[in-house]
Amino acid sequence: MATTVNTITGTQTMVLNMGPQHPSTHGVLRVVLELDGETVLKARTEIGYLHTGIEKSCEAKTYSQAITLTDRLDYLAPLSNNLCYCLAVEKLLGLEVPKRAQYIRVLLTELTRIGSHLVWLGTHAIDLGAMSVFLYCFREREEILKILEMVSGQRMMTSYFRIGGLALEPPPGWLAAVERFVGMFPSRIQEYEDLLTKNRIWLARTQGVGKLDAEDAIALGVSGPTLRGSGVGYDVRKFFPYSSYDEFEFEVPTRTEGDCYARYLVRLAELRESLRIIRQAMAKIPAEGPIRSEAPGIVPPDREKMKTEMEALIYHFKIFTEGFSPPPGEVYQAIESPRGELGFYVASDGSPKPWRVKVRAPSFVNLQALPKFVEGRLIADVVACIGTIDIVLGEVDR
Amino acid sequence: MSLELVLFFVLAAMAIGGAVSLILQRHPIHSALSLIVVMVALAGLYLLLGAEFIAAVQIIVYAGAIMVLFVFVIMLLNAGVEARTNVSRMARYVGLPLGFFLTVELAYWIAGGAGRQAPVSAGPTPTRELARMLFREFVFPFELTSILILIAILGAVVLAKKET
Amino acid sequence: MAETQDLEQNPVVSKLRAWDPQAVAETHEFRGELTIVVPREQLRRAAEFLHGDPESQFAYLSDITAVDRFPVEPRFELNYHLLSIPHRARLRLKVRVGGSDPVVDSVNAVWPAANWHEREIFDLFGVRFEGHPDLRRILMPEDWEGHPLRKDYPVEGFR
Amino acid sequence: MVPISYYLVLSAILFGLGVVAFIFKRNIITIFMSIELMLNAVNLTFVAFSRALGKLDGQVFVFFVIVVAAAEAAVGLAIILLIARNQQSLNIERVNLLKL
Amino acid sequence: MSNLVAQHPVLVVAVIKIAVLMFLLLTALAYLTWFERKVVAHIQSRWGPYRAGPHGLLQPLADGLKFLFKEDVTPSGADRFVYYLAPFLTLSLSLTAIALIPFGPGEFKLFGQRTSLGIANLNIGLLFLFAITSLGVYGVALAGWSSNSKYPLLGGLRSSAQMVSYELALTMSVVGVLLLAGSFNLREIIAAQQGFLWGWLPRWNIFASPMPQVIGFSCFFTAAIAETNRLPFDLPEAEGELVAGFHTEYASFKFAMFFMGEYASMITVSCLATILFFGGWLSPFPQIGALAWMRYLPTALLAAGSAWLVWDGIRYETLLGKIVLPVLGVVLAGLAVLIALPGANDFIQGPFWFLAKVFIFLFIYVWVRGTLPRFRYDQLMAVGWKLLLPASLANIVLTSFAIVVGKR
Repeated sequence: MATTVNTITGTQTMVLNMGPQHPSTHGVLRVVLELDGETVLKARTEIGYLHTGIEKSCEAKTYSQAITLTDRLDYLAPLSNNLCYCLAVEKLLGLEVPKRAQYIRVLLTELTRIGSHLVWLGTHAIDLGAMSVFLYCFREREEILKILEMVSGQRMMTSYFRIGGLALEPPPGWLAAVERFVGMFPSRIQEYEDLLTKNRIWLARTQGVGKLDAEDAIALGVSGPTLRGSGVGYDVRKFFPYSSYDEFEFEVPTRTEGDCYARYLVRLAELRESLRIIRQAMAKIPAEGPIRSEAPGIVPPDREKMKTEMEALIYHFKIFTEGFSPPPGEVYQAIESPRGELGFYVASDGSPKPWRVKVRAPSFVNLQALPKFVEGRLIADVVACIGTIDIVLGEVDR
Repeated sequence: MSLELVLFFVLAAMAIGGAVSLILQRHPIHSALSLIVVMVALAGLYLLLGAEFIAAVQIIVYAGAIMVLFVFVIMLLNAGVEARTNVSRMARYVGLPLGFFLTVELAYWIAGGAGRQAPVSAGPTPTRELARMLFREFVFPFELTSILILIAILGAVVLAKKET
Repeated sequence: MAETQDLEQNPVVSKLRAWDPQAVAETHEFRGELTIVVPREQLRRAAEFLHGDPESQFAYLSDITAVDRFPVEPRFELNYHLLSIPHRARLRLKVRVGGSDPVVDSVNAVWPAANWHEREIFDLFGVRFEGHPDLRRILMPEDWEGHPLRKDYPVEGFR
Repeated sequence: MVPISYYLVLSAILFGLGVVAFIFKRNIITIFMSIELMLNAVNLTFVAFSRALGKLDGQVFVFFVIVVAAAEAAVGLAIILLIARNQQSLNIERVNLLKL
Repeated sequence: MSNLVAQHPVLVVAVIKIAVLMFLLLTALAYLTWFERKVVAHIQSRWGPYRAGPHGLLQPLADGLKFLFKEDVTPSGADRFVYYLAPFLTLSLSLTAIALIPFGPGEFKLFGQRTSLGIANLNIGLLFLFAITSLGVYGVALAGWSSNSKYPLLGGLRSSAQMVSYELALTMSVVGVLLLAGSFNLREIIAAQQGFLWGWLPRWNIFASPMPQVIGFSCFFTAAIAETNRLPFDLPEAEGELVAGFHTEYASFKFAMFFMGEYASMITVSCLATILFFGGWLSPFPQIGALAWMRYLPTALLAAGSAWLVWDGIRYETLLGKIVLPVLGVVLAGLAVLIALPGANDFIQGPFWFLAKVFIFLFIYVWVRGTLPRFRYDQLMAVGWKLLLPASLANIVLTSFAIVVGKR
């Protein structure tokens, strides 16, 4: 067994490879821990085991084709990625999206946020040994996936948002399904809270663990609940509203403690805020209206038009064979994904394929804070800290 | 052969085998396991001798606590196989024969001398009697042992903390 | 696409100009996003200034992106996406680096968040960062040859 | 009935083996274990005599021996831990200086 | 040797009893896993095993077969002897411990030998139980060490520290009971709990005057959960941190042995809790006029169970279930009639109450597992040394004080 002698303290230390195959690293993350007994002296994060070259692939696809690639980034919140990429391209084009589509986008991304937070809560809890919470969370996530399937035909790789609007008119009855979920969910949040929030063991495992103060959090560039748990109220939805978020009323929950428990509370509060947004969106969505903006040559025409108008048919053919060409330029569009600031940098050279697509993945940046969380603490805390960052390796490695 | 005698020989064989294995094994964990075998065998012998309480204490304290501590330390230090260094010549040429001789002599004298003493009739000693002795006749030494243990705990804590 | 006249009024640009005229090579705005091009040598100083200056306070580094403009020279563009939380403002710093000697000063000391971003760019583009504490490949295997996101690297990889 | 002498012979053999182990083993922990073995051998004698004489004093003594052994193990193993930390070795031949 | 056996018919009886108990116990172990999976599943709003046989009743069999036929991998560099020894040690020790448990007051005749329910009846039964459980740590520690792998090693280290610490609290927490009963013999401990306070409250040690052993019981049960390595104290195997802890490198039947060992010690500990604090086989109801029908409670329960099985079986989806469940129901009905007969009825009272209480404890085990998160290692040690041990010591002091005062 490899043991090395720590030259500073003179004691024997042990190097432990946590991952890439480990139940609590949430994918193929590898953390190399240098241990003295059970205390972590040094942690080094190794990533890249899920590197799929999505950014490079985007450069070989047309703007519309690249949407399907974004699903695979943060596979727990595919609609957030869709939304961010579409917004970036729309910004590049200077395209305005109809309000109805915007509200539906907001509703669905907030549903996605709830679904993603549920996976986080479940896995975080099971990492710390609370098995039942995991299954409760997945029970509710199932309902969300059903709604997504209803709308897009896919449970996870939705690709539902398209440049200029939505892929399809949502089916009748989908709002009733959302309504059912919204009615049922608050009591379910209470159920999780009953099991965890005041549980003495849960408090002992999360309070004071993975401390990060506001200054370090900003310096390390962490975002999302990880940042807001440290008392910085940065939320892209409030700071740089997109997709009509400025028309919605919601709070940005923050906590100042900066530990795992604070982040847990922030995320739980976000579940409730998302519900609030969903309720408002349901009231706002008009029953009728276009779901795609009117932009010939960029947005595919309606099926009906395509069959009757020659011009529409030509545009349809052109869009799906060679794509469209935005003006040369570069944009950076950020949204608030469940994990934090998700950004898409898209540079165009005037051709139908993006010159460069860069994903500012929140998990990738947040993961940098891990050594800060765990050094000097016990192995069991490493698990809690990985859980509290809420990483998705698909997004970290891209 | 009576059942008791059969049991005695089985247990004695276990004990001696364990002790020999303690010497022959080169990895400390194996040595510790051998010693545990000896202790369990001895506990069985105590039972044969009617000392029920001592047998239970032998397993609980010796096998269940002291030896666990040994195993724990061996695992903690990640002790490897014992280095085969040259044994001091004194030990090899004088000590070994002497030790062997001593054993044989002891065994011989005991077998010859004390063997005449017949064992007292069977029946386990009641634990109650033992307790009475401990808390009446030996109450002072008994209380002293608690001080001894306290000191040992303090000593262990101080020694283990010395590093930091 | 650059409306240079207007941008002179922009407080950040004028502030940076006033601090050091050398620090701003050019500025543009596209779709409401402000870009300041900084000479390679000035990057580290400009970063420190923008980070520390109380009127800008760009303490949050969102992202660093590299773009390969191959075959145009200077080939690489590094885009630093900055965010000022108190002022709710974004800013893009751009640095152009030639293909023959792709080296930039690391901003790791200014924004620790830059650590992995710079490693990623080193890994995928081969741009080196002077003064980076731990410049290793991050996504690709240690013994990988080539830098996959360069334009002269085929999408299918070298076979 | 097992004659008392059988027990005493067994005890003597075990004690002898303990001595041999004490002399021949190089590992501090094993040496420590051989001491325990010798103590155990003595305990057997105590119990055997207690039985032979029909008195319980022998068992009380064993009780005390076990207590002492426990205390000894606690302190002894702490010392061994220290030695191992400072010397990076458990070989008795390298612990020839009277210092930890 | 054959004349040895003839001389000692006790041996023959013991061997037969051991065989029967072993058979019952192993079946119980198998169905305990089924029970746990079902209960946890229902806590988590799912169905649990459902495919293998009606209500998944054949699941244990399927699991057993799977364990037997899985490839058995030995890690390279493992210390083979110790690696093979560890699971055997764990299983055999936890099975041995059950030999000391008395299951009922009754006696029956076998080959002309009067013999009791339970295999051994020692004067110092409780001490011996502790002696055996104290050896249990070796299985875990050695498994961790011999695998030559880091996660098991950490698991093994954790477990040896944890089990030694909690054993102290475990032993100390029953001293109060010993003071009240004045004996190490498990039968005598139960016998000392006979009778009722104020005519209705059973004088079990948990309620007993002069000093109810509530503190003792809480300490005992907490420490017992830790001793058996179950959640929230399952740190030696904590799958979230150490993959599977000490048995990470074990597969196939060796893994199954650890598994069975864990469940067997759960049963032992539940039996002990029943005996020490909840009056063993004593009925909680006084045998007075109005409650005399309680004698037929086992019959009633069995009858109700059989009725439900038949009813459920008829509606069951699969043909196998339609056959098996009603047949099971009829068998249970037969049993219900059988134990209503006067002779059998007396005999069954003790085991019935004993097993019913044990069952409740096993349910609590599963319930706790479905509810609580896991402790961290240092917190676990803190609970053991700073809470349980002082509390159980305080319990001893209070109890002895109460006894002395009570005697005045």
